[in-house]
Amino acid sequence: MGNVLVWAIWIGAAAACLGSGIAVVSFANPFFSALALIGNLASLAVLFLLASAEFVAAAQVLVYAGAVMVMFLFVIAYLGGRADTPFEGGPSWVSFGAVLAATALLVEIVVAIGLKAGDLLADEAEVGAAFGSPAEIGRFFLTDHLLAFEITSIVLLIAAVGGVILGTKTRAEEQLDRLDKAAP
Amino acid sequence: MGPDVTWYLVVAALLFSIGTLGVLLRRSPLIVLLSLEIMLNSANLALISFSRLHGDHDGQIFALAVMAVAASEVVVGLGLIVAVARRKLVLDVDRFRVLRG
Amino acid sequence: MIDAPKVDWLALSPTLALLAAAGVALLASVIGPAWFRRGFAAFVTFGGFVTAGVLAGFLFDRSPDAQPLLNESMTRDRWAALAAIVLAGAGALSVLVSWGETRRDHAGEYYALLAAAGAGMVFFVGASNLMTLFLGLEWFSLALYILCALDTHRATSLEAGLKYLIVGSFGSGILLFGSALVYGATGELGFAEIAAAGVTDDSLLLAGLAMIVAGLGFKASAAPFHMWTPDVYQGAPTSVTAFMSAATKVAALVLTLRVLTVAFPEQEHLWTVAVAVIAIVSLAVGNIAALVQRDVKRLLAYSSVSHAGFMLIAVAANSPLGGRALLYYLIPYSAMSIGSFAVVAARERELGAPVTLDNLGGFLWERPFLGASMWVFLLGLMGMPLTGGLVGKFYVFSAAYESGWWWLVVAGVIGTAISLYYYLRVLLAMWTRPEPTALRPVVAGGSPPRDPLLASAVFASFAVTIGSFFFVQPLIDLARDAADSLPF
Amino acid sequence: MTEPWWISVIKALIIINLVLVGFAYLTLAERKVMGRMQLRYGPNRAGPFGLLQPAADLMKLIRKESFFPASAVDVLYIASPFVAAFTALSTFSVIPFGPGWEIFGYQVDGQVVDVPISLILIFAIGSIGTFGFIVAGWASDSKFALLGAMRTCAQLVSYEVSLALSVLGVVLMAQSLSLTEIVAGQDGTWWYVVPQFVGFVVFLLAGTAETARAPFDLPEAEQELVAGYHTEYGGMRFGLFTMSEYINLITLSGLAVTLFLGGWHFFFLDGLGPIWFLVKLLALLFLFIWIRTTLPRLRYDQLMRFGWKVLLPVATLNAVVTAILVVAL
Repeated sequence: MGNVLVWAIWIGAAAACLGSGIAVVSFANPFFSALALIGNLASLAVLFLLASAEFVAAAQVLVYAGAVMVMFLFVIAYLGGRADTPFEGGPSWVSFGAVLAATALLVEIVVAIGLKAGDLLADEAEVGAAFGSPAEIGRFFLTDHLLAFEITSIVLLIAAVGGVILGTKTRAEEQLDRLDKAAP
Repeated sequence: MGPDVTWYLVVAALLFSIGTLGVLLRRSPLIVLLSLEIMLNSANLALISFSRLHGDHDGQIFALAVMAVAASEVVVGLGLIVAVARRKLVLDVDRFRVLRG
Repeated sequence: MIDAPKVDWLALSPTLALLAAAGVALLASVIGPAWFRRGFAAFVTFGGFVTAGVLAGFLFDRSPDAQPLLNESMTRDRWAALAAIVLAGAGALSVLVSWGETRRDHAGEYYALLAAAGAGMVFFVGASNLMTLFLGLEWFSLALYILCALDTHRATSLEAGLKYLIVGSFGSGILLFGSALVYGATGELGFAEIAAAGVTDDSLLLAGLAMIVAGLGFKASAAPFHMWTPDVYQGAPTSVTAFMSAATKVAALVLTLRVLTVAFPEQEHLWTVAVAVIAIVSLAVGNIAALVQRDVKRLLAYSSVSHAGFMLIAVAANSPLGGRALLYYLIPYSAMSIGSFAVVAARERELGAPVTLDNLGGFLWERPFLGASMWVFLLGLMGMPLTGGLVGKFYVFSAAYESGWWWLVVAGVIGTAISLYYYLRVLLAMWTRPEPTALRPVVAGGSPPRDPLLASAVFASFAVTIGSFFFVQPLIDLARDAADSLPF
Repeated sequence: MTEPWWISVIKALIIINLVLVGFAYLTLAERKVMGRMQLRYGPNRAGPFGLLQPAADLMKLIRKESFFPASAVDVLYIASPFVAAFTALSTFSVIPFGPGWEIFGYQVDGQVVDVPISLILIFAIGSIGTFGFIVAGWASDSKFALLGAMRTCAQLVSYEVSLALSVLGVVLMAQSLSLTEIVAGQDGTWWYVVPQFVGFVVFLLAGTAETARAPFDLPEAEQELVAGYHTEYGGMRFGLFTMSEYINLITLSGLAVTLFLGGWHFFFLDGLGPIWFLVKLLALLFLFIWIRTTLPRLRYDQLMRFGWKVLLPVATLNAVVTAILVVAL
């Protein structure tokens, strides 16, 4: 059972991951894009699980699905129709350049991986059952990567402060609104 | 045994370029933010598959930190978008034309 | 039980001082009474920057040998310490410049975020593994995104914030994927460990290296990753622009040289060429685009792109002399850049409108001190004698020449020649009095109040710009000690 | 010895059906108890003591016409009740209800699946379930539904933080994220409700808000918002939403029993594991019904203020103090 099943799940998750990724960038309505991103994140979580990162997978669902995407959907619903913008009109040189840049990037990375595939990538390290468990991750966060852990919390704090600052209406804005109302 | 790391990396690279395209092509700042999330997530996938390859935890730790950073970026980005919408400006990255030259 | 890792508090102390200042300022701006917030926050933040500078000086003195801390999360060395001193100085000057900005809302939070951004940068210059590099970058970038958009009633400010966020996050996404590839190729995150892994011509590693250079290029606003720079510099509150233009550049360039020399010494033949190309493109784009600008903030933004080019020449030299030149050049550059934006801020507050070449007429005669200082700053940016700008450019060029990059020297000289034109336009605009008929209407309430703090910031920048010319030797000695801690 | 996979499947089927029956009779019990507390009888016509009332309700809901608004987004409108119901049902699978037995030589575990990070799993799946509500409100294309959905959104996000923090104390004491180990940690000693009383109270309050029950039922305050996010839903689709809400309540109570009340353990007759689990579960459910009948609904700003300014600091403090004590002792 094992081998075929793992491959089947992997192919399913990878296909879902790429498909929903394409869906995110091609939907006209941000709400649908956000929903597609949830699918993307969930299928990525499955891939993480298959790469024996169980805690990261769970955190992925918890952080992204539980907090980030809820926030996204909230803002999109709050903005209502204003959030919709049509897809790019005709092909401009900017979009041409973008496609070119992305393709070049892709080719570069795939070639790099392809060249590499022969020697190093084939032999995976042996890992124990505890690999990727919350206990192990926690231990590293408190020893080797203590600074990274602390900085993460600072980054989150700054973001929270920023969210509050940008979210509140200032007096200067109210004044502008009053001027707008007074003008015919 | 499942697929080896190369396959994970191919998926990560494809996903990264999808995200890049989204950032470069789309005009709605909301979708640009979503595409940025895809970029960061593809990097996470690469980190985690490499972490599996080398059998050490650094990649996974990095991925967790990236998740927190991505969430922070979203908070600030959404805050900005809400502030822009509150000022009744058009939500279109290309039509931000006040600043040009 | 987990054994607590040993933490070198002295190495962290400049960062912690600024973080503490940010925390106190933030708390005060939430709890304190309204009249008390702005002044207290500004005072605490200024104190935080000064303390951080002093602590960094102490650190410089105490760490002659580089030593990695906390499993190579960061490095304690003179390179980081000297950069931290420059950053702290830039931050302190920015606080002085910001004081005159009459912001009614979020005044306290403004200073708290400024201190937080400073803390992030001070940490960032010492980062020595790819994870702390990325996190430090995001730390100060996020604070800067918010600062840029702080004037939520101005469309341009919001626009600047959103653009900076999108482009900046795009850049850090590229940096992140590059880090992932490097990690994949070597299995290590620490800079020194990456070099020690002994992977040389590996395609994954090279792809990762390219992406890391590109990602850092976004932060240093080097062309072709500069497209956000003019818009953001113009739209952001001017005091924030002053801080950004100086401090972000210091942090990004100092760390670029560190990561390239420490982590990728084997790939030297590749990245020096890449950096040299980026430097030339920056020089070309920055100088040529600046020719047509009429908005002074935009003009200075393009000038900062071209200066990124100059400093990248020093990075491309990849020699002790190059490192010395980079750190030395950053000192007068920070002062000139903050000083010129401070003068622009003063003029802006006077006019209540964006400063262009047109409404700068006669500024030298109206405000002799600010006008003359602006002249000095612009002459310094040109690289004229009696300013540190000349010495900086000289050192950069000699470093490039020493490493055999004679065509970089040629490009730099041509760039300088082009730049004379647009700097001279500003100088001339300030000199020429406006036509008597075109007298501006008098602003209601008479002339604006004097801003002694801004004036003192301008004076300090002035002193550094001139002083760095006359006291070259001690500064160069400091820079040499700092550059010695990098393995060239 | 590990359990064969087909036993897991059979067990899953049994548990799902038990939970569904539990849901059905929970609605009846709620109406009966509320009736008694309000000096009424409650439903008593269908069958003896109204015991067939859930069946009658089910027939009614199934036979109703499944209409939907013309402007609704079809796919999302139809899919979201299923998402809500599916996630609600699946979370119960990791809650341990017994010690595990050996039947006819086969190992049968005391829960459907045992994963080492089951606690995180519950939160993760629960957070996906939120999308059912939000998407339903958005897809209905109706003012009330959208407002209800956005209230749900804000409320769930706000209270989820406190909920997760309140659990942290227990995790620190048990030093595990596995629910089976947390239950094992309470065997023969104090239940965690005693040292973690603050955490327990916060958990119940935040849990009430998470399941949007009175007095925190703002998302579907009928006086203000008709019925919240499911205003435009009728028939069995509405039924699925109601079902997921009640099942979430059951799961939450089950989680509270597992984390704080010793799980299936009791001071005597420990062999009757599932029975004790059920008794505790019913007691908690009764408590929730009791709260609903007696307390008036909060105002929306009060709700948010309470969540962020009272519950969150208390939960944080509790977690920090517990961490210090665990390390110090």
